[in-house]
Amino acid sequence: MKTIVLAVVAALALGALAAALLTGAQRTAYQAYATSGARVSEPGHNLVGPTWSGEN
Amino acid sequence: MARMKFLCDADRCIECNACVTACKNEHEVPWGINRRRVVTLNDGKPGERSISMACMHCTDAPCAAVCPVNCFYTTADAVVLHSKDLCIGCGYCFYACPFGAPQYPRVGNFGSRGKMDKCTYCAGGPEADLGTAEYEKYGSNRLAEGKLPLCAEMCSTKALLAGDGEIIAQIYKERVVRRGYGSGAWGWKTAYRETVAI
Amino acid sequence: MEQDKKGVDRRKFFGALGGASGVAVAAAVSPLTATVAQAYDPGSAETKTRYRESEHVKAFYRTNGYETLKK
Amino acid sequence: MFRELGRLQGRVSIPDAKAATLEQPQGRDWRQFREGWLPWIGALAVLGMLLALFAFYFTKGRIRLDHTEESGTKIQRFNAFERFTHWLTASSFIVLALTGLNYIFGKRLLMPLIGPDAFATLSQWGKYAHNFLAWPFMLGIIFMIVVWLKDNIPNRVDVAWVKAGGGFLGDAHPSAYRFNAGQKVVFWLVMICGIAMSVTGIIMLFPFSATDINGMQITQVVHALIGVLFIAAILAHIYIGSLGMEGAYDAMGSGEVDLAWARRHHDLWVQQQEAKTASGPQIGSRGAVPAE
Repeated sequence: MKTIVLAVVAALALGALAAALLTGAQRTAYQAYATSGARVSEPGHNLVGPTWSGEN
Repeated sequence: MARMKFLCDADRCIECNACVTACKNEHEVPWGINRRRVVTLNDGKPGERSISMACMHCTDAPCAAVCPVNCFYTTADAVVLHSKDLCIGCGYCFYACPFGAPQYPRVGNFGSRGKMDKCTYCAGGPEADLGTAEYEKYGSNRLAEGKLPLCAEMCSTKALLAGDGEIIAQIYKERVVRRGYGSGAWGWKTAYRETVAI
Repeated sequence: MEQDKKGVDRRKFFGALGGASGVAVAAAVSPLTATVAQAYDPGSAETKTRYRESEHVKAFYRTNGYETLKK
Repeated sequence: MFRELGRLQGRVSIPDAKAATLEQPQGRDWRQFREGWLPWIGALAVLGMLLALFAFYFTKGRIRLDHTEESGTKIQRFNAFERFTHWLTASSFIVLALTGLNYIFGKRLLMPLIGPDAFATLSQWGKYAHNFLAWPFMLGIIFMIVVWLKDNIPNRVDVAWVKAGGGFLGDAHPSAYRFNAGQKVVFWLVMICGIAMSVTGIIMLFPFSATDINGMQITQVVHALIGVLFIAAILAHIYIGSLGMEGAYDAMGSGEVDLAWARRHHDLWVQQQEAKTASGPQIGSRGAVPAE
């Protein structure tokens, strides 16, 4: 039983780690689709709502 | 009842990308998200054609069918809209869409790519018409103002037509008859399953 | 003895599970047939027609079909 | 015109390669798969397996433990790391299976019950769980290769085991080493399906980095089809490991099994272990306990 709990905890921890790493490595569309000629700063919060945190 | 459609007269489109720019400006679309784009076929070769493409607002829309949370709905104008509150950003609509219309604010991993954004036919979203909440999520609602999508309204060569499908098809047919040629209404068979007699 | 008792409990549990899966079959089969695009209904206020043939829109049709449109 | 035949690829002035596809009618084929075929295949596989197990349980019942003089003596079958590997993979698999099925059946079964808003929130979290718990699952698959591959190479004993019907048909108990042919089938099934799911999953986790739109569609089809078959197969594995066979759960629960059970199901393995330890520490660590 101890092993099962340990495995579930480990699965959750690894999932959280994957979430942190993948979300950290995430690129936004304005970074991905800008050329060197474009000066893209903060693209604004429009179309995702002012409360959009940059997540989800 | 009027059925909204887009029609790009490829014999007139000069790839000026003004429709793209107008769309971006009208709805304050962030960089990297292209609700409308101009694709050039046979670039630099004989028979080159440029087509301005966005969401075609299909009859029996594939995006709406495959959505795992059913976030799409069709208005009485046959405009296909979606709710960003329900969207989970799974990307299935992009797989199903024949025209590549859905866009995502983040591109790297599937897990956190954000809410899908696409052409609204300048008709906003499920929030109250012409409100701030609607504008912030979906852009302006020109249809509610008694106007048509800006991309079509400001097209300098009158290549991009929008509005009642029957009227714009009529305009296009008469153009083709008059000038004696036409490369067809791009995407109409895929989007509307109708035979355009040209 | 104790194991026999357990077996009966489990059998009941499994029977219930079987019944539940039968219900699931019935529930699953009916929506499976619908393949036409369907979606949620945000309410009549949101799906109402917004397009009107205003002067603005008429001007658009006129200028786009000015050579040809007989209207 | 040629536009109905296939995909139209052009050139765009924006640095987004997938925007250069003007039209891809294959999207409609993919839709036909996802909305037409997949729900049926998934429902048939999962419900068919449940019904088969249900029928098996009522015709054959549980496979019982023989009570012999050795009942009550324990032998270690899986060590702590093996059990950890199993449960790491199993717990993430269960979440992956449920959230995966949610993509297919959620809007058909769950959404009418809880409403679109609650369902969207649930699916959003389900999506996160599916994406991020895929990583512990993949790690578990790698661990499984390390710890169990050597015991799962098919050999001649397996042929005899299959010929005897694995003990399911009739009362015979054919010989087996550490894993019998049925367990080897489960192992290789998990390996093949798990690796296929991992590869297609990684391709989909990083959309369009490896392939284009039609490649993404094919990847999704493969992922979904193997997924539902995998789920159906694992249902059988869960059944036989818990309800279907008395004593089987102990192997993964506590890691120790009854010596009588082990002798009956894995006689050659017990012989190996006895030879290895010469009735040493592995067997009878708790001493003989009278049979119940």
